[in-house]
Amino acid sequence: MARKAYIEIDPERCKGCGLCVNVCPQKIIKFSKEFNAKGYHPAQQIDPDEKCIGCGFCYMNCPDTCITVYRIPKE
Amino acid sequence: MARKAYIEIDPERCKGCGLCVNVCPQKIIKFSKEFNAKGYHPAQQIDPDEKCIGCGFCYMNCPDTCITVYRIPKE
Amino acid sequence: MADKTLLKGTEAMAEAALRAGCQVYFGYPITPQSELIEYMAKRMPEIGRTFLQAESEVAAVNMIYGAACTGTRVMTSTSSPGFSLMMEGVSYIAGAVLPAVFINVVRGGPGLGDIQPAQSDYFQGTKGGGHGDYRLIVLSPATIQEAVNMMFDAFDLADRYLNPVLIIADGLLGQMMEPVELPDFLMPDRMPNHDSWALRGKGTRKKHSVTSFDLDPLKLEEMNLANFEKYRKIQQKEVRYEEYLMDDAEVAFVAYGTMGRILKTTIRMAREAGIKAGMIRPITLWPFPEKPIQEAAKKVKMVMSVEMSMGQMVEDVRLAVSGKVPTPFYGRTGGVVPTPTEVFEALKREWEAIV
Amino acid sequence: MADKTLLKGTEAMAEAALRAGCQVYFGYPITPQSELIEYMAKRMPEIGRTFLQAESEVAAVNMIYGAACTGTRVMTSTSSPGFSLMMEGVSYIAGAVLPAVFINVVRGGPGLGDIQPAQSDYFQGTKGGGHGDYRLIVLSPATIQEAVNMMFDAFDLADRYLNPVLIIADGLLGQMMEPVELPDFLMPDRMPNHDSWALRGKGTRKKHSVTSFDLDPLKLEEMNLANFEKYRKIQQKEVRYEEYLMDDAEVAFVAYGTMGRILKTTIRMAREAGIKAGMIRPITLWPFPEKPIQEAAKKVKMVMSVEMSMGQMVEDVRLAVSGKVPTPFYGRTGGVVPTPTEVFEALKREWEAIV
Amino acid sequence: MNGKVAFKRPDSLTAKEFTYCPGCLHGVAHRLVAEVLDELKLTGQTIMVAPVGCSVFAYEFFDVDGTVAPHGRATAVATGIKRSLPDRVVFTYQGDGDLAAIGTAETIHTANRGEKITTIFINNAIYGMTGGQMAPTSLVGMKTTTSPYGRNADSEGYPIHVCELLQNLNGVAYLERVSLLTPKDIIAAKKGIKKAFTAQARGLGYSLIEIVSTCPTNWGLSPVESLEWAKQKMLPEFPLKVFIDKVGDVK
Amino acid sequence: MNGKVAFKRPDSLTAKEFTYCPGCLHGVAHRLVAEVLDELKLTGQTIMVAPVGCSVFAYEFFDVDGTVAPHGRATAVATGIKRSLPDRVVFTYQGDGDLAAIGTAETIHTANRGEKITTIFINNAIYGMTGGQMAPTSLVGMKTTTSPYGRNADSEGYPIHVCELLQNLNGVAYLERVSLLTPKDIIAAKKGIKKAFTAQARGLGYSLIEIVSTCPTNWGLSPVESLEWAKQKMLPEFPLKVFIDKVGDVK
Amino acid sequence: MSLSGKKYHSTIISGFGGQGVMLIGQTLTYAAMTEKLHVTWIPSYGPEMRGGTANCTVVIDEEPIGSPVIDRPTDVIAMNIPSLLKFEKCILPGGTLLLNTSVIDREPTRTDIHVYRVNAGEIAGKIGNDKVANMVILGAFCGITGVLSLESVQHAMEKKLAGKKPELLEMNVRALQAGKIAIEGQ
Amino acid sequence: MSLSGKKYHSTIISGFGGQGVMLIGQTLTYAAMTEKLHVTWIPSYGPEMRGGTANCTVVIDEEPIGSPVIDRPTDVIAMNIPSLLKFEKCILPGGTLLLNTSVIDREPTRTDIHVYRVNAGEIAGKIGNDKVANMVILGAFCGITGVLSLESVQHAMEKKLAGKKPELLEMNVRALQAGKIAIEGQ
Ligand SMILES: Cc1ncc(C[n+]2csc(CCOP(=O)(O)OP(=O)(O)O)c2C)c(N)n1
Ligand SMILES: Cc1ncc(C[n+]2csc(CCOP(=O)(O)OP(=O)(O)O)c2C)c(N)n1
Ligand code: SF4
Ligand code: SF4
Ligand code: SF4
Ligand code: SF4
Ligand code: SF4
Ligand code: SF4
Ligand SMILES: [Mg+2]
Ligand SMILES: [Mg+2]
Repeated sequence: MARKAYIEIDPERCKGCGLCVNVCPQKIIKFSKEFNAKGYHPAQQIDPDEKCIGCGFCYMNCPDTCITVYRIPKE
Repeated sequence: MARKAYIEIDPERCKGCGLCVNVCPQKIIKFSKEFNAKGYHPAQQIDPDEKCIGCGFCYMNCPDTCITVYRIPKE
Repeated sequence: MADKTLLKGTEAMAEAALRAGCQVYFGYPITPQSELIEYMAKRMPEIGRTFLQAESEVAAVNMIYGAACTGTRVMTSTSSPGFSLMMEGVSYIAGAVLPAVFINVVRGGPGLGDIQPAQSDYFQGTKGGGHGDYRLIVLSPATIQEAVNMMFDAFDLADRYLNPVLIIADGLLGQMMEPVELPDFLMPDRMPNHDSWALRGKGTRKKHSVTSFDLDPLKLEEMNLANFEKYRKIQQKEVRYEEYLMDDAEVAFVAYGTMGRILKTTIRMAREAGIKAGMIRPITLWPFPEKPIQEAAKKVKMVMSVEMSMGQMVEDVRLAVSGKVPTPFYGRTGGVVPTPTEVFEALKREWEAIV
Repeated sequence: MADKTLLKGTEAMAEAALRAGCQVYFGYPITPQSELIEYMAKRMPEIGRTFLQAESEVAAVNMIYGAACTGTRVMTSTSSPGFSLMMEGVSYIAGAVLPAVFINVVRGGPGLGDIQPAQSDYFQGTKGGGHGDYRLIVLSPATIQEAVNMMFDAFDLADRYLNPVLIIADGLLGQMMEPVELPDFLMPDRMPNHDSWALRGKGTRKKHSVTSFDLDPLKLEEMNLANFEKYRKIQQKEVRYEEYLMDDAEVAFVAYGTMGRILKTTIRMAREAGIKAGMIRPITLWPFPEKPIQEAAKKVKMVMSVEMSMGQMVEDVRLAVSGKVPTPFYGRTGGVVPTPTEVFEALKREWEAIV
Repeated sequence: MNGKVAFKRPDSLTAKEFTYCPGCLHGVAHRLVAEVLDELKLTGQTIMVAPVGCSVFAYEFFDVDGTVAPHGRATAVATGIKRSLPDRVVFTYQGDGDLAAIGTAETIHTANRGEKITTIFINNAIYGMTGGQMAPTSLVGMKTTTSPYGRNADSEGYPIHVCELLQNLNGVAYLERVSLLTPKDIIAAKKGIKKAFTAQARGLGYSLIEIVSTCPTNWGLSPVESLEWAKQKMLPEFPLKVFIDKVGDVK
Repeated sequence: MNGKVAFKRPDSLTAKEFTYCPGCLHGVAHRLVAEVLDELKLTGQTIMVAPVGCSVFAYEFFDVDGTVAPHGRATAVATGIKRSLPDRVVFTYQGDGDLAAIGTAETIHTANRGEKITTIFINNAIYGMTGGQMAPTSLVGMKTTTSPYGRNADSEGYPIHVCELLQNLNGVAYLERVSLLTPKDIIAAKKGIKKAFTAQARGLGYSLIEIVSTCPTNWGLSPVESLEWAKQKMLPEFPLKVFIDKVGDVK
Repeated sequence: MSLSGKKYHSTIISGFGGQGVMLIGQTLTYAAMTEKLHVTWIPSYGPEMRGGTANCTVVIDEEPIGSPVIDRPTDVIAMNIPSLLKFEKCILPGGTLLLNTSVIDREPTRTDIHVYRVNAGEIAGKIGNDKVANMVILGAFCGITGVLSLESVQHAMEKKLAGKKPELLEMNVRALQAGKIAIEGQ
Repeated sequence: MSLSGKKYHSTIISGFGGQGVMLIGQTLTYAAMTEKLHVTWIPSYGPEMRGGTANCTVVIDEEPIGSPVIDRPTDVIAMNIPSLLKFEKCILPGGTLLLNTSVIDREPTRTDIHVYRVNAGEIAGKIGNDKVANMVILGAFCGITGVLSLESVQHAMEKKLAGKKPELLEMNVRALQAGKIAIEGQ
């Protein structure tokens, strides 16, 4: 199964609120172990199984506009 | 037919607004020709035919609480 | 004399404001200012200007704030209790460095007071009835003609310095009629250009922001210092006053607005009685004509303040005189207008005390 | 030292107000005063007093007016923009000759400003930010202990003179903690008796009326004159100030509240550097301690005012000094608190200029 | 003649003559309130708050303790009184400019808090005292000194319906719009006022009686014409109705 | 990777990072408004009025001309702007303390005038900025720093329902209560916001979108718990609903 | 008070609300303006005036006017008894008091002033309209003081009543003239 | 600055929001009060502090305290790098700088002050709770300055934490002591 979609999270903007983690239907967003400059553990997408469906829920729920969602066009 | 009721109008309090004149169902209130100290023609009851029924409409409508209504008890 | 018309003071000020380019007016009725708002209600639609009766003075002053943000010539008028309600908004407008014109047709206070002419809002206007370090430019006319001309000055000052301007009048000036010459309508090209900061939608330029705050006190201090630098310039350049028979004066009256006008009669009485009285009549209450009073204090024997209040401007007079000569005060309060005669009597008493 | 507790200034003032007999409190949240209203919200129900958060400062001041009409000990607290909104109501309360206590925890202004400590509402408090001829009794504490004791004084003065009393504090005093001794709760028999005028339902007596107006200016003038007669008494009897190292002083600082406290450190620095500095710290801002400053002006070489503002109280200092000695001013604005060191530097400059 | 008094000035009014214009219904409203105070025997324990408006002197006309609030703030003042003395009866008497323009926030929040006070609200669709300016309740098209071309709904909005606005607030215990245009209306108005004070006396919450009234002077009509105009123009806009009644039957 | 952008920060936001607490939905509301401005191509002609409240800096976050109104007066300020420049788009962004406590009169009268502006109203049932005091929309029993024993309906009243209050006013063109608690809600909210701005652009009158939001910091809950609490407690009190829609279908 | 003393008149016009005292004052003021004199008009105002006594003050001078408020007027026009009682005592010695005797049935007490009497109501009644009594008084006042020509007063009145019915205008003109005639010989 | 110079300390305690700097300051203040010293505590405040650096100032003196706001403190406790950068330069010559080296990985530049270093995070970790790092620092500070006895500080801490779990209390006490030990010999 080819990757359908993926997201980018701006780690410096992220405040680690976890709303994206909570809302992702595929449960593929996790907190990083690292701290960002603000002192938060930013969220990051961990999607080895290419489960992201590009639904945008994470984007919609993120209060700090950290997330960009990409969809990979079918060839 | 015996007099049933009558009213007293305080001529000095009266501002000649005419609301009592207007509302009396028996049409027995008229303006006096005289001026009172305020410069108004006060209302007065002219009831030679003893038509006053003591309904109190004049009292109710008078904005300046000039009117007292009396009812004559049946013997 | 050129062609004159007969107008009530309130109406004359309203018409003059329109001729001075006032585009938008917001206000709330209150005696003895209501004829002004009523005039605006009738006249502004006729000439394509915008009139709106606000739901309160608090709303009105904030509508002023909004309109001023767009760089539009805007004004309001009210009377004492209404101006008190505007204090927060006035402080915001001053803090946000915005141009706007206010008229306070002062009435007897405090509280509900009465609706007779008074001058007991001097402190509120000149010292800042609102919170924080700011100043209003405060003007006060003595005649309707002066009031008419002052409307042009007021809008110009507001636009030049980006600062609220307050005109303090009173019920006497407001209710009075006298012949007055109305200047022509201001041409649009004489109108201010506030393109560099006004909020009008950013279009293709960078966005503009207008605020009255900075949570960093050092930055807020910078804003305040810039404002006070501006105030210093205003103090240097914009002091306005009238000297009346001061050349040979031994007593200098200081009085403003209607009181300054009434005093001219007193001064004639005094001179007939052999007391060489003159007057310095502040036209700008802020900036206060400190220097001319200082100069006068070097020549006269006494500087006497007369106000329709318990004594407010007299503090500025005393600050200027700084102990050089006696500075007696005469005033009436609560909407009582001193008559020329009673002031003359007061002058005689004070004069006898020092000669 | 007796038993002390550690409290924030805002909380200490709140607790002290309750012990001083405050029965009813109305207020609206605003930084840096919110801890006071929050303390009241928690504490008043515990001891059977009445707390209500108003929908705005305008509503709050009018609730105060209502409660004061009943002769109940009532207070509110706010910070600068909120106090501006109260100006109409304050003028009414003063005009209606009613007792009430206000606290303004002043923050940087004008406008929204910031939430840091400031003293730029001095004019508003002392000269009358509202309209009309009236005065507030204005107190300003320098330490939390003084603030605590002052609450008792404030209610007493309000009740004795039937006049609103304003306590001007600032965020520094409000947010600071220091050990403080709390006086006991006031006994009910120490409470004022306002039976002769208060509105409590007429029962079998004649009706009472409380108003702030008379449409006849001569009668309104009488009301004002009676108030000013009262003010004269207050000026005679109720001036409070602290003198600090004034005995041998060559320089008199004048500063109030937190600034007065900070200056004590500056003064120690100055004395270590050989400049004999002292201070007159006004505790009542109105009535202003004019006489002690006049007396000082006879002995010292300079009277220097320091404020957390662009210079407001300095006008009262200059009125008192009346040109006798130089009256320099040092201030910071917008919520910046001058440090002891910078004031010391300023002192040195001014001192060198005159010696 | 030896009649028995059937109707006479209520005791809760002082002897002072009203300062209202001839035919102004403020006076009728006063009388009704006073009658209710008499009947409920509340006079001695009542405190009233007069507004700024034509009825600024109302505190002199009622034989109760009273004060005058700043324009629009009567219910805030009343709240201050009631919270200080919860067992007293407190009422405000307010015009439409006072209550529904500058005093809007105080009106809504007092009602919402269910403040145990009563408001007598005189809706004459105009600012009477200051000389006939537009009120929030002025009718669309109505000419006033500040709407000289007639109130324009598009730029000045529609008349505010105070009862309709307040009817969603839980704190309100009694809410009715009445008028004083006919004897029947007057009798109904009195009943409403009595219920409103009863609601307060029983601690049920806030009560308000809106009274559709007249302003002959600023409407430019005679007192009698004013009644007619009010019937024709005001009543369709401000229909008479009980909006909230948590009181039930009152003797 | 070479995906195509499906969702990204709207252009009508500046680069500035939001100053809100982690998980605060103010940020989501901002993004939706910015997306709508982008889509309706209104950015260049829009002027915004920020309130005093947590969103005091909103004027910095939107890439439009803007100012900050005194606490509660945003719609009055917006009125001043709109009347001066009738062809611009003006919106206010206000919290519940700002709009429904101190600003009640301005809110009602702006709506009643049918002022052609749009209000984004964030209802988080608390005063966020000043540290968690009781708001007019705080729930009965809710503990806040000024209702430490829980809001008491009898003395402090019931939560104010802004939409229910405004729905009787003729001047309102679009009025809806939405939430941001689930992706579905967020999509619906955006649709509402778009209609609100469309109402303005078409000159239909006043539009207001009430957004049921959260305040994790002052509710003392985590961001995710806050969503849950809002669903459980806020939505029953503040049901989502279109109250007025004079706009019709919008593409 | 005028230093020159030439054409100076400070006049208080006082009466019941409905007697048209404001119009008398404004007409006078307008006429003075057309004669290029300095002039101020100021009313008493306020709701407490409702139904009570209203008055206004007109000051006419050849020089710029100091005080528009006058405690010692040169002339008083009293249209009713309260006005007479209130203002008689203020008139400057040698000044003028004009009484509307159709309402005032008592006599002034001062002897150091000139008193004129006009039964304005009666004269107006003869002209056919009670309401023009105020113009009768104004005509009389012009005749007494001579400060303004009847022509400019008439012109001013026409301005003020512009738009009113021609009959009414004509009656007002007749009232003015009748007033002037009425005081001739007093 | 104390004229007597006896027991005078003006201390700025600064760090991230969550590091408990306010509690350090208040505990110190409380302890000073119980030792009958004059003392003031003042926080920096305001929403702009949210998530950023917070600090408070404690002034302890045997005499009444003048300024509670201090621009030249005798001591600084820096819990993070921004605090070090901001406050190092203010310390009075001869004053004290206490560094939390579990967060601060850089060195101060001043040579005219006494610098102490404590790895509070590590020590707290050993005690079993990262959160007691602030008490480690407080213990160290008491050891350095000797202005207050460890007993009164401990008592103050117990007051402040009244109602908390006994284990927690006990850990805090151990942290205090460990902090004091940590700077011995520095
Ligand atoms: C703060 C303030 N603003 C304005 C006024 C002026 N004012 C007095 S009464 C009034 C309106 C009165 O209208 P309404 O409330 O309808 O009462 P009515 O006279 O019609 O009975 C106004 C605007 C005032 N006294 N105070
Ligand atoms: C006149 C005035 N009163 C009070 C304040 C203090 N204040 C600032 S924001 C605010 C309330 C904020 O609550 P809300 O409007 O609900 O916005 P939120 O912070 O919850 O988003 C208050 C009371 C102020 N700035 N000005
Ligand atoms: S786009 Fe959808 S599936 Fe992909 S990470 Fe975001 S929420 Fe999860
Ligand atoms: S929703 Fe945004 S801010 Fe919150 S954790 Fe996810 S990316 Fe970070
Ligand atoms: S009581 Fe009735 S019938 Fe008698 S006068 Fe009055 S209205 Fe007329
Ligand atoms: S209603 Fe009253 S005031 Fe009016 S005319 Fe009749 S008695 Fe006189
Ligand atoms: S102005 Fe109108 S409301 Fe006021 S008293 Fe006269 S008629 Fe009544
Ligand atoms: S305090 Fe509440 S509303 Fe304000 S930013 Fe934080 S979470 Fe959001
Ligand atoms: Mg009305
Ligand atoms: Mg909120």
